[in-house]
Amino acid sequence: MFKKRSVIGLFTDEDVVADALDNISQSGFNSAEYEILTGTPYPDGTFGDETPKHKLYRFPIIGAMCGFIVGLLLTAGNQIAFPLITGGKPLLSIPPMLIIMYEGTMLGAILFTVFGIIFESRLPRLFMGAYDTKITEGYIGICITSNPEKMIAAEELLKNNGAEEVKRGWE
Amino acid sequence: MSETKWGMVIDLDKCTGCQSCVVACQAENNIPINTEDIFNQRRAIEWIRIERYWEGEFPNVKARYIPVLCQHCDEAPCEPVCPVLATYHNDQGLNVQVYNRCIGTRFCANNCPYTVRFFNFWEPEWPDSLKNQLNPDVTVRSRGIMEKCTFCIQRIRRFSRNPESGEKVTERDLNPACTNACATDALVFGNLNDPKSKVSKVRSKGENRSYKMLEDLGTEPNVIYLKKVEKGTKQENNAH
Amino acid sequence: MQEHHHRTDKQINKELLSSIFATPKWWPIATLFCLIVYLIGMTAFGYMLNKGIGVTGLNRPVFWGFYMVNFVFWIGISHAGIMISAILRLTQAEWRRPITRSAEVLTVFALIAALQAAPLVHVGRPWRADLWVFPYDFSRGIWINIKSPFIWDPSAVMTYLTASSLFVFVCLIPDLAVIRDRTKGIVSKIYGFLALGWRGTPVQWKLQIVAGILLSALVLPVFVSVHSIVSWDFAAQIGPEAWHSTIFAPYFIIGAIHSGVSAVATVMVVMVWLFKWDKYITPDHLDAIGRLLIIVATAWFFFFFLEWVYALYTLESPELAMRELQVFEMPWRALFIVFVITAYLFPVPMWLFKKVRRSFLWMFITTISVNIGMWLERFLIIVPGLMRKQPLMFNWGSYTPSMVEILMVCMTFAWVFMGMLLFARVFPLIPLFDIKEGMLVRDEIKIGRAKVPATIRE
Amino acid sequence: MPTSHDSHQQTQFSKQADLTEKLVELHVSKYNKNRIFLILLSALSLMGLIGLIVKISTGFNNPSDWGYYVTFVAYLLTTVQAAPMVAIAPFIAKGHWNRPISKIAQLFAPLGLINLILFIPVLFVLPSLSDGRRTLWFFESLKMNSHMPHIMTSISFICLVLLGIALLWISTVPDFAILRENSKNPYHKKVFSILSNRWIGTSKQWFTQKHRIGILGAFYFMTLVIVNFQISSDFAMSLIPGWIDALYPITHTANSFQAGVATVILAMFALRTWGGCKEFIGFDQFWALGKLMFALSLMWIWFFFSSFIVFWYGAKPTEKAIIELSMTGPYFIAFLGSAFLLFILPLLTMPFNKIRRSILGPTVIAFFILIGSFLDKLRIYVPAYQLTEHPNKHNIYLSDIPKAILPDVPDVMIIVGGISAIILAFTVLTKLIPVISIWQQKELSLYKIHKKFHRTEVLVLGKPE
Repeated sequence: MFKKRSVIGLFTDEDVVADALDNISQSGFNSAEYEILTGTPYPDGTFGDETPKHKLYRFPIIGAMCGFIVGLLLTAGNQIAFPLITGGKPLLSIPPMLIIMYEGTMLGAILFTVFGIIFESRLPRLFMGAYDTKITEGYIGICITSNPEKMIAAEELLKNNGAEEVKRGWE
Repeated sequence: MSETKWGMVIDLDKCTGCQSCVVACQAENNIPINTEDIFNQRRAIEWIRIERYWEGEFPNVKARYIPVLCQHCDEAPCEPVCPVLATYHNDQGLNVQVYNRCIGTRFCANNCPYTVRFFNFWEPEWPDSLKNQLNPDVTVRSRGIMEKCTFCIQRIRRFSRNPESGEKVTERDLNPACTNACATDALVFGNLNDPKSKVSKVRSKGENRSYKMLEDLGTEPNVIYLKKVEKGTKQENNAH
Repeated sequence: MQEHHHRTDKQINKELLSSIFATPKWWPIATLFCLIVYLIGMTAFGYMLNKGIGVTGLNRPVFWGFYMVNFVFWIGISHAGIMISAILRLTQAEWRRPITRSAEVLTVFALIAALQAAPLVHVGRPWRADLWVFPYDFSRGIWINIKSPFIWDPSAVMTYLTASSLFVFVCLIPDLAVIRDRTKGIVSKIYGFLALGWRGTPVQWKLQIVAGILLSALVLPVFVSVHSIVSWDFAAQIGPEAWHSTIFAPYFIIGAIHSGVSAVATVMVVMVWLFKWDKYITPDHLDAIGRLLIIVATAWFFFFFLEWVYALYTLESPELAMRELQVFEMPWRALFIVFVITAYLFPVPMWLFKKVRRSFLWMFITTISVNIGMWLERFLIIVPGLMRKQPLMFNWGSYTPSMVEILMVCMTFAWVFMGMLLFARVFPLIPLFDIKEGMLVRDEIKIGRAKVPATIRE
Repeated sequence: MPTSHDSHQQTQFSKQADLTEKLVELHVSKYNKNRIFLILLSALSLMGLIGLIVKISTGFNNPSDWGYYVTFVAYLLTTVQAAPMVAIAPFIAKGHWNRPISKIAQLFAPLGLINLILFIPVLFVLPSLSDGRRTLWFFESLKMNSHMPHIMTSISFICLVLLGIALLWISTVPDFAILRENSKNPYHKKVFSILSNRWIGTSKQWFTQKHRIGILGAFYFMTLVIVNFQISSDFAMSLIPGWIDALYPITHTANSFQAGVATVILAMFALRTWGGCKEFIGFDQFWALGKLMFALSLMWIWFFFSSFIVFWYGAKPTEKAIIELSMTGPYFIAFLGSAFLLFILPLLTMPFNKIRRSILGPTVIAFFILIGSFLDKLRIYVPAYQLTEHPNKHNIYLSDIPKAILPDVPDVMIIVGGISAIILAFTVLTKLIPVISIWQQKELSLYKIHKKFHRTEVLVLGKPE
């Protein structure tokens, strides 16, 4: 991965960014090589980019299943492992098990969801690559990550498309 | 269904409210001394207590005595609420309390409709002169745990151990301290499942006067009360 | 109608991070004060640990007192946080934006306060109590009793605590990136580490938005279950006749929402007063939350009424005795009157006036009064219920709290204030990216001369 | 951005005009293909009427014969009369998605009349309070009239029906005005002008209109809660000795909202498929209502479990008896069915967007929920009326659990006939009143705009104060 270099251009106007993206994709950069960085969540496709895909919804379901099974084993095993009659209730009473299994299910679902969010958004990211602190100030950045030899072209491309500032970074 | 099911029959017609059972219990079970200020804090510990109720208007007021101890319910409300299983039901129909496990949530005490469970709010202390009279068979409970009537389980254990050492074991060795101390034989203890036992006999004899405390809660107590006989009621003749 | 302050991202960063980069003068003093109160409470706890539960006012039959009341109260407060943010996220209400974070943070600290209030301190042998949740004495093959509501409690509260803290963290990541970009050196490294290298790519934002909604949907059922289980600590018992009512679970929930939403409103007002964020938390927000409160409070009052009616419906002597105690015997009667007035009769008619709903001072007063009332409500459910347990009048008791208990109640309050202050010192209490998004999607529709405020939806 | 607004301004008038035209056209268009359907429905309703007569002729002495009948009345209360809530709740919450279907929901309100007629025999079935049962009216202690439940419930029931009719009428007045203008037939013109109550659409009229609907809706909601409360406590709970469940009225109400939503979903589906409202009733409505229905079924299980765990844990003799009577005992099948259809089935299906965001998914679930909620009523009401002739009804114990009974022929006739009568009446109403509220649609077209945002198309929703 250290083979790659990356360059970032900062923009202020959304439509300029959209046009720039078109030009970049026309001049031989595939969609994996450039990405938009914003300080604000924009509606999908504001810049004419395709809506990002994610598989987040399967995480809570898997987590719920795991949590449910763990809860079941804990509660049932617990009652069987230490069989003491209390209050004339059946040795293996279902209703209390349901409650704890429910909590287990929800806990599993939530833990997996959070894991899924972090995993799906490719975090934690060790190397920031090309980045500028102005992005959290409202600037919109286009970051091109590609082979070193294409860097010059990328820089030119960004400059010509109205980038106010172009910076290089490592990847 | 095990063959032994310990229980007690309390004949209110015979109870005089003399409190000797209370004293005997305190002595037998190493119950800390209930000093005056402990009483005022409403934290007195008496595994068996005599509740006194007044009935009727002056001049014909009647004093009613009723000895209340742990009812050793078959469906004890105190048992399932304990998070650490410090209290459970053993195979002899006893509701037992395990001091080591108890962490003192006082949940069981709240859920006991008879309020016969007691919490050690303070570390129990005895004056040096009394240190040597503590019963060696009974644990001295530390602070922060629940305790309650055990039907003097130490005696039951000794009885069931039934030593070959030749020492003769009688009913008196089995009976809890309160039963032995009762002057009028109002308390009768024994195995409810054994029809020949004294307790079963007394129970069947007083069948028409027998009731269980707070029966509609369905806790199935193992302590059976026999109603007091009013003068001039037809119960009178089969009371004695 | 609504006045909109349009702010650029730069301004938003500057103003909302003021609590971090330009800490107000009063901050150290306030925090120190809370810390002192907290330490006093901790000392009281140490004293109790040393001497035993005897130092409290508890007795037979009132085995649960202030600690349990306080526990239920804080669990209740902890509910609104998530409730507000989750419900409003799911219904896509625009006015949620500035208040979600503070509500969630309030949840987390209130939950920890609840843990300090009862389960770990009020038991007889706290040094063993922490073994509840884990298999207890497993080396000897002795396990916990899952039939006990005191086992359901930890499982639920721990789930809720984990869930809400993760919720707060996930929604914090983009703002952490903002702080990372505003700081230098080691501090920046720390924030950068927490921000997990956030860059703001479309995927990341997409997931951030989805996460908000998905986690809300997942946390809501947990939040319902937690307080239901807390209510079953009481309702499952048959000892205290007055507690054994099926309505307790929803009654506690709606009460929790009532007190919690009020607490959130209080926090909003305080944030505006302390940090001067009046451009972000406007009277409109108070107005909206005030309307919500009218509905919640009335629903709660309906449940309160139901609980009473069915208590009388049973016609069972302990029930009637307990109600009689609440209404006719001093000092309970006085407390009861104060409770009804502060929890409903005073605030709700006030909220009916737009002037009150839009005034910071009045919202502060009314919401504080609601929480006084709700604390008393829990007290009046728990203690009289134990005082009149069963028909055996011989065992009827009474209860007066001791100094230790009072100090430890104050401790929990101090803890929550301190927690909020510390959080505000290191993290933004108003979600920056949410505000920015709000600025972005705000729009208006011209119909003739009228300008209808509108929002952009995808 | 301004350009888009201007264009929107220009198109506004024409847009509104042809929207009106389209909707009126949709209303007056006579679709006769369902004539056979109508005849069938009326035949079935007639059968139901016969069944009712037979039932009454058997007399009221034996309440256990009437168990299923009361169940059906309670069922209609929780489905047909709860349906208008779908129109009311989002209106108060200023929701936009419900505008196309609010009229469909409100159309169910006057159908309460049928239920009101069916309710009359129940008054004769319910025994008076003089049998000394527990009651909310505290008969003994307050020296109340021993027919308090009968009187009060009838009053609130009538109020509910009247409020429903008023709600429907008030919210339709502007549409009547439109029909008044558009109808050729002078006779119709006259009727509509009476119904439209001199509506000319002054801004004052619109203002009062909004507030009237809001207030009527709020009152309808309150009355519905009260009626549910009275029916569930006086006509079921108090008849079962020792059943003290403060939560049951709430459960009853929650279930009624759930069933009401289900009813509306079915009606929507019918109108979308056969009523020609395809372009107005779309995914959004089904999606939103599906979510609502799912939330309500979660609520139902929560209420149910809160009651159950308290009874199971307390385990008093009476509580054990209640659990056996209404769940594990004679009506176990009904309980199992209701639990499965009301909770487990939605839980397994609704979380998935594919199912929730479709037309068929919510419809099928709604159908099953309607069956489930009937079973849920059955397992409570039928045993309650078996117990009124219980040997020891006066003491709090429930010594022996009665055997399960099945509906007899008149019961089946009444249930089938009643349902078909409801459908028939609804179909007739759709002929008289526009199913898609015209003025609501027009207002919606003001506040819901599609607009270009840089490179993408976004939806702009206006939130008027």
